[in-house]
Amino acid sequence: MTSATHPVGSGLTARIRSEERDVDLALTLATGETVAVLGPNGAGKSTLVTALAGLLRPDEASIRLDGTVLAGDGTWLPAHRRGVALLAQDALLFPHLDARENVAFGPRSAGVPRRAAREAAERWLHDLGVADLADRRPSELSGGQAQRVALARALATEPRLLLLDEPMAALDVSVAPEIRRLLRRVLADRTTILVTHDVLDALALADRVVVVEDGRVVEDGPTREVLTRPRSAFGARIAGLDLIAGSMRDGRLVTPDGLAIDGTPSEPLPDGTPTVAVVSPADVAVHLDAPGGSPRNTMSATITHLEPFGDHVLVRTDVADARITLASAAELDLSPGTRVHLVVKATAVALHPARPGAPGAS
Amino acid sequence: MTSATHPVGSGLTARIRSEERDVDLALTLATGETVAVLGPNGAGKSTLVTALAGLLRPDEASIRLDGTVLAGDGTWLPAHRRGVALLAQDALLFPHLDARENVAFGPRSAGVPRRAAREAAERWLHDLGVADLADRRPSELSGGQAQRVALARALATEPRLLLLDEPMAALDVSVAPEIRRLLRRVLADRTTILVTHDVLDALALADRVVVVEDGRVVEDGPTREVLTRPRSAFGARIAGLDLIAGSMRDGRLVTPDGLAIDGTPSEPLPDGTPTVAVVSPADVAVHLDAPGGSPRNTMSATITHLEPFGDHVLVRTDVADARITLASAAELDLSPGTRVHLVVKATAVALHPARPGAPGAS
Amino acid sequence: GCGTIDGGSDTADAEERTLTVYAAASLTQTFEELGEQFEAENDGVSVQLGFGGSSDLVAQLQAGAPADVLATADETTMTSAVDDRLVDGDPEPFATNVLQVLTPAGNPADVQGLSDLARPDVQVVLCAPVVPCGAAAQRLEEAAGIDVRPVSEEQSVTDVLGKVASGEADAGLVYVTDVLGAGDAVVGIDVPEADTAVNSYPIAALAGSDHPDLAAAFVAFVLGEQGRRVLAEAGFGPP
Amino acid sequence: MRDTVGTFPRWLLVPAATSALFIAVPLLAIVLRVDWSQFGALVTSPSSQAALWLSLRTASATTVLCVLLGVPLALVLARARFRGQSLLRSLVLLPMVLPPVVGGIALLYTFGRRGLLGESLEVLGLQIAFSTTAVVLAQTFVALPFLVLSLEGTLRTAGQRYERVAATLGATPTTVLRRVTLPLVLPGLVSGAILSFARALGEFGATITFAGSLQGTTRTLPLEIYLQRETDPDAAVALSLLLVVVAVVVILAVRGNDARQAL
Amino acid sequence: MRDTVGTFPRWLLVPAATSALFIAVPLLAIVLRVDWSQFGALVTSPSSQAALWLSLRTASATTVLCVLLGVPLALVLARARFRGQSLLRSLVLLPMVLPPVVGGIALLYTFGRRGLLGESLEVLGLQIAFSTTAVVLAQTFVALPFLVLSLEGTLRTAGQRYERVAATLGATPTTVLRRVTLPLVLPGLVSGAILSFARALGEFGATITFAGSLQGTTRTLPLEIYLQRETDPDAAVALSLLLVVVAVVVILAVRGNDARQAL
Ligand SMILES: Nc1ncnc2c1ncn2[C@@H]1O[C@H](COP(=O)(O)OP(=O)(O)OP(=O)(O)O)[C@@H](O)[C@H]1O
Ligand SMILES: Nc1ncnc2c1ncn2[C@@H]1O[C@H](COP(=O)(O)OP(=O)(O)OP(=O)(O)O)[C@@H](O)[C@H]1O
Ligand code: MOO
Ligand SMILES: [Mg+2]
Ligand SMILES: [Mg+2]
Repeated sequence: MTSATHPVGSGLTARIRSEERDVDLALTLATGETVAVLGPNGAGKSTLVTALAGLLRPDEASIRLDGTVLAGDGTWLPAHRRGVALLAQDALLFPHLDARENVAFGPRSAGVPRRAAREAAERWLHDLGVADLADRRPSELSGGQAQRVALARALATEPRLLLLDEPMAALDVSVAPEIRRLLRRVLADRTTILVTHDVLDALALADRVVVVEDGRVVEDGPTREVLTRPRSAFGARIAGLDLIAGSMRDGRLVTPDGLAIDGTPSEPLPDGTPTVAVVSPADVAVHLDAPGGSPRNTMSATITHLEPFGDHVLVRTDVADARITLASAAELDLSPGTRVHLVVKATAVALHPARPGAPGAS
Repeated sequence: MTSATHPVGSGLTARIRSEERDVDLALTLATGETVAVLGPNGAGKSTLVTALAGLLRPDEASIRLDGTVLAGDGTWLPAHRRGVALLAQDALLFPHLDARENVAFGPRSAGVPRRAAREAAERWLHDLGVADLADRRPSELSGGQAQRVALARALATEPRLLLLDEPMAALDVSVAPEIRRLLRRVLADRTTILVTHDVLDALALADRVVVVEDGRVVEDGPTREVLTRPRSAFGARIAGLDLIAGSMRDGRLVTPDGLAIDGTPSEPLPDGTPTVAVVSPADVAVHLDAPGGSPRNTMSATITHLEPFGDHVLVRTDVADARITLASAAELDLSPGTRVHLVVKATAVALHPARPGAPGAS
Repeated sequence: GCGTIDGGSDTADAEERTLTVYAAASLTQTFEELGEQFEAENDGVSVQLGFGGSSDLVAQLQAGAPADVLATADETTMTSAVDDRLVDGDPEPFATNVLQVLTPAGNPADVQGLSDLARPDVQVVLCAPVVPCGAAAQRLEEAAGIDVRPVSEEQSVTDVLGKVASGEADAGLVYVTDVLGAGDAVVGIDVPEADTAVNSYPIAALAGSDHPDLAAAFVAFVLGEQGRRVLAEAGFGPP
Repeated sequence: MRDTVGTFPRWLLVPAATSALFIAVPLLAIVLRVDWSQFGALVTSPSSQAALWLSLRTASATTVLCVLLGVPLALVLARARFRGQSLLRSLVLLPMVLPPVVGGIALLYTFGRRGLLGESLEVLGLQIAFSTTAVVLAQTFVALPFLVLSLEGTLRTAGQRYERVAATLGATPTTVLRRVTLPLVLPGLVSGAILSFARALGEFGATITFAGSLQGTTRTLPLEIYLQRETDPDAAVALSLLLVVVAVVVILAVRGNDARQAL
Repeated sequence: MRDTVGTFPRWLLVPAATSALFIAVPLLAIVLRVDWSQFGALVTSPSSQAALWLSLRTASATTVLCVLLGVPLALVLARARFRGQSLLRSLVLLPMVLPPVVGGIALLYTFGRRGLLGESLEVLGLQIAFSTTAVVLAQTFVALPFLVLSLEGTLRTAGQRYERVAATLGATPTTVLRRVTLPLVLPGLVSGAILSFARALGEFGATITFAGSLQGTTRTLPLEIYLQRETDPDAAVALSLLLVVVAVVVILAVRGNDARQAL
């Protein structure tokens, strides 16, 4: 789909089939695109990325990256010739090398002279906030510290395709936003598959989301679409967000339709930055008349349809969705076509920079 | 503090000091109490739990559990005689045993006959939703599956003290609530230390929260207090929630003052269940007049003080806190003593069962 | 005639009696044959043979090895057994052996006699002077007035045989019995001076024997007519 | 579906093949020298049969003894920390360094009638030297280090993570040993036992010195080969080949078993 | 601060001590037999000196050769999967099973003047028999399996997780070998090399059969010991002790180095 906007042969086209693990996955990525792969335990996410990395040879594989055939038609390029870096859950830092040498390993393998490789390593360590650990052996690092060094090591190879298999599972919440920001900067011009359990990762980093269940792709679409209107059971359990795209003006997000939205930026967002507002429908209140008070965002909207959702009702409108209790819906006497005011507090709106050209910002 | 409500000598009293790792931590737990330990990477959380488990002998340790001296005064009880189970980030399932035998390992070590141990193992596997994996070897399990089996294995030893070191880091979000529920059931009568990065874990499972930074305890108090009014930098970064305690009546939470709150229960909550409502101050709107519309919860409150919080203001009241933008605060002309209506959508209120006797519910 | 034993005392034991004979490795073939013949002549007696280098055998006896008869390949080793009071009575020589020049089949270096061993183009292996066959070779060299420069001084006759039989060495010096025993792979060349280095094989019953009568009978059997015939067939000279 | 293991540099195949040939060609050379018309007769002679049977019995007994003595020693070397540990490890290495004949002398000086323990043993009515027991002791002396060192290496590489987990699950050290450590290092233990068996099967110098060479009692196959070599090199070669075949059969049988368990 | 390692059942100390004593007492028995008044004279005689020096030189050369030939073979055995793999492994074991004398015969049949390769070698002007080269070949033949098997075990236990990571970082198999595999298994490689050195130092049977015994050229310390034993058992015992001391010194030196690196 997205590959249509790129020259033929660029990006990733892959199909992986393993009978033993009951996995049959097909995936396409445009060059520079970041795809988040979500799915329950045992769905086949790790199987996919290890096959792409060339570490696991499935029954059938056909993988093409930027015009090069990595697998298929009898070809099976070994891992080291793929330009594909993989960071998995376990850091697996080389125990006999210190952090600096671990990170310098990739550049040196690519022929970069020792000194330059070390300097590059130090830059990456610095970027990931662990410059002071450069001299430590992996055995002297905590789990989280080790994972950050491993991330630096994967990034330092400047791979054509970067595979991240739950890279932040071991990082503490207080540093995750920082790493996420770094990743967004890095992933902006890198083809990346990010296996994650965290919807925020998908939101912040991915152009597209692929949901895998029981070894099959059950959803594949722009992040915005999948996270707002999930069609799969797993997607519904973890997502269902309101995403409103636009760009920043005077500290607010302004949509192409001229709607201005106050929110809490996840990082400084200068004017003109393409931005997505993320709101949980649960945080959106529905009023028949515009109310006063602290909420900064009041948006006129027309109800398109009402969906029962357990003992809640999902009120779908032309602007955003709201999830309210059955009792409220009854009291307000809502029906499709009703004009309503959607109210959401600025503090309940997260403003994330959207990637230029990413579907969410289009 | 909480140990005052328990007979002398019951529960855990521990002090761990390691010069090399720059760690000096003291901790007290009452019998049956669950303490969440939060803190950034490298803070010393894993050092604490491995020392408690008897796997790491620090420079100085004095540990007393239910009247038994585990360490101190020249005593150093070996791990297997402590009755302390540890589940760390890495599942470390015995690779030569299938899942069932892994879980049965603890009971069999305690002298339970083979058949009974297997049956117990199957019950635990069933409880954790992995009964169908009983015959699999660890190499045939995905990361998440393995971690669930490891959890079952730790629980099956029925330890006097259970140590969980980020046990859910590898579990996917769709199963985390389920495991959390199971854990709450199990931890209800177990002394537990839970190292976690997830505030929700602390909320759902812990009576008390201890925040560790740079090898020192920087906060120690009831979950409610630490999560609502964090005094440490790390606490502030990850917490700052509204917690309102009461018990269920007619599907709503009713506080001792008679305030009724609508919310979204995380699980079925029959009438009479002690419950905590968890609201992010960001989701609380402040109105001068009671508004109409979908939000179910309108609470009269008096502002106690206003705290600037970046470009936001934290409006502290006698009922709950609200975080609003500076612009709103200015527009509404708020000041201490102002009577306001706090408005929060039922869908933004999470209702969690509180543990009977837990500080949050008192 | 002299070999039959009918000791009245061992009626019950007659079925079970085992005679242990320690003999030098170079006696392996002959003593196996003699052992069988002795068994055939003495109902209920089984002969168990222990072979090894002569000095090994003596060392084992010194360490308490249970044996009834000892036959060595030289007098020096037997003397040390006597000195250690291991022997019952005096040892008696029962055979002699002389050296022969040995070449591989086909004799590629065209060695015709002892003097050719001194040729620089001939690769010669000898026993080391400290083992019996080496001592004999040294005496032979002196008697012949030649100076052989061996490429190797081997630990035992077997090693010399092995090197020459495989063609690795062009020539060596070993006992005539060894040459006969080795078959077609090697050719032996008589040495006129051989008589100057005759090796004598002594045999003795041992002090620690559980069956002194049987031991004495075996010694007598080897020294007797049958023993002499078997030894002569193998190339040994008379004592 | 398979892991893409086997990612080693292809050029390694050249030195690896050289290395394999260096061992294989000499063995082939022996096979080529065997006089096949005589082979059957040579290896089925009573003395060969007796020697083969004795070799199998003693090498098996030695392997059992090595496991019983060697597993504890390997565990102590791998898991304990004490002064003189590396001295102890060097001590364990020594029987491999010593020419076996010297080992045999040492055993004689110890268990022989005039040895250190000889008198005490004699009082107990035990005469060890020059008996089948002596063969087993001699083989154990030279084979034990093989088991200890190979198992210690496996134990160290395997690490203690699983043992630590087992301890937190309440397993006593003995239970940990039985249910975790030993099963985990089983492949290493089997390799070590095979090494010991192999070394015992080929043992010559210590046996001839300490146990002597009596048919059916102490004359194992290597001793028989040595003896035959003096008079009948063809027989020696044939018997050597028999030894090789026996060893290969045993090794393949155990390895096969091992491989099945490893899956 | 230390990990509470050393959690092995205490009762293991009993069999472990028994096992250590079983090796230590015979060595002690030798020490007790040494005639100390003569010791100096015996071990400094020209023939002893020549033998010692030759032994050290050849065992060192053998160790180097074993590493060069053995590392590739161990890697192929541990990392590749091919038909006949377990047969190849058994083949590698064989020189350990064979009585060394048979090994010597096999080498003679291969590299000897009339051996399989002898003629080709002679054309090249190489005469191996009766040379120091022959000693090194004989020692390598018996010592190589030690290095291969011990290293293969270490490689298998270490697994391939780090090698896989290195490959995804763009390292060619050769780079992975040099920068990941070898450093990780270095302790195992050092142990294997020590084993080879030790086995080479004690080698007797194959050397005497294949290389002969000439002072300064082929008569290594074990051959000298064996020879001395014929006439002067005291001298043999003294030389044995010398061999033991040399071995212990080498082992401790290398082990010490190893331990430092392992920290
Ligand atoms: N080494 C293996 N051998 C055989 N089957 C395996 C192996 N590893 C995983 N599997 C199986 O393959 C399927 C896919 O597993 P995979 O590890 O790809 O899941 P995942 O989506 O990464 O799960 P998680 O979120 O738990 O990491 C599962 O059914 C799993 O049990
Ligand atoms: N094996 C070790 N040897 C020496 N120092 C260590 C070791 N493991 C951890 N440390 C150090 O001890 C300190 C405490 O580490 P610890 O593993 O207890 O942190 P943690 O709070 O568990 O971190 P994380 O959240 O990353 O798991 C850190 O400074 C770390 O670098
Ligand atoms: O019996 Mo000997 O000592 O081989 O010549
Ligand atoms: Mg996975
Ligand atoms: Mg930790």
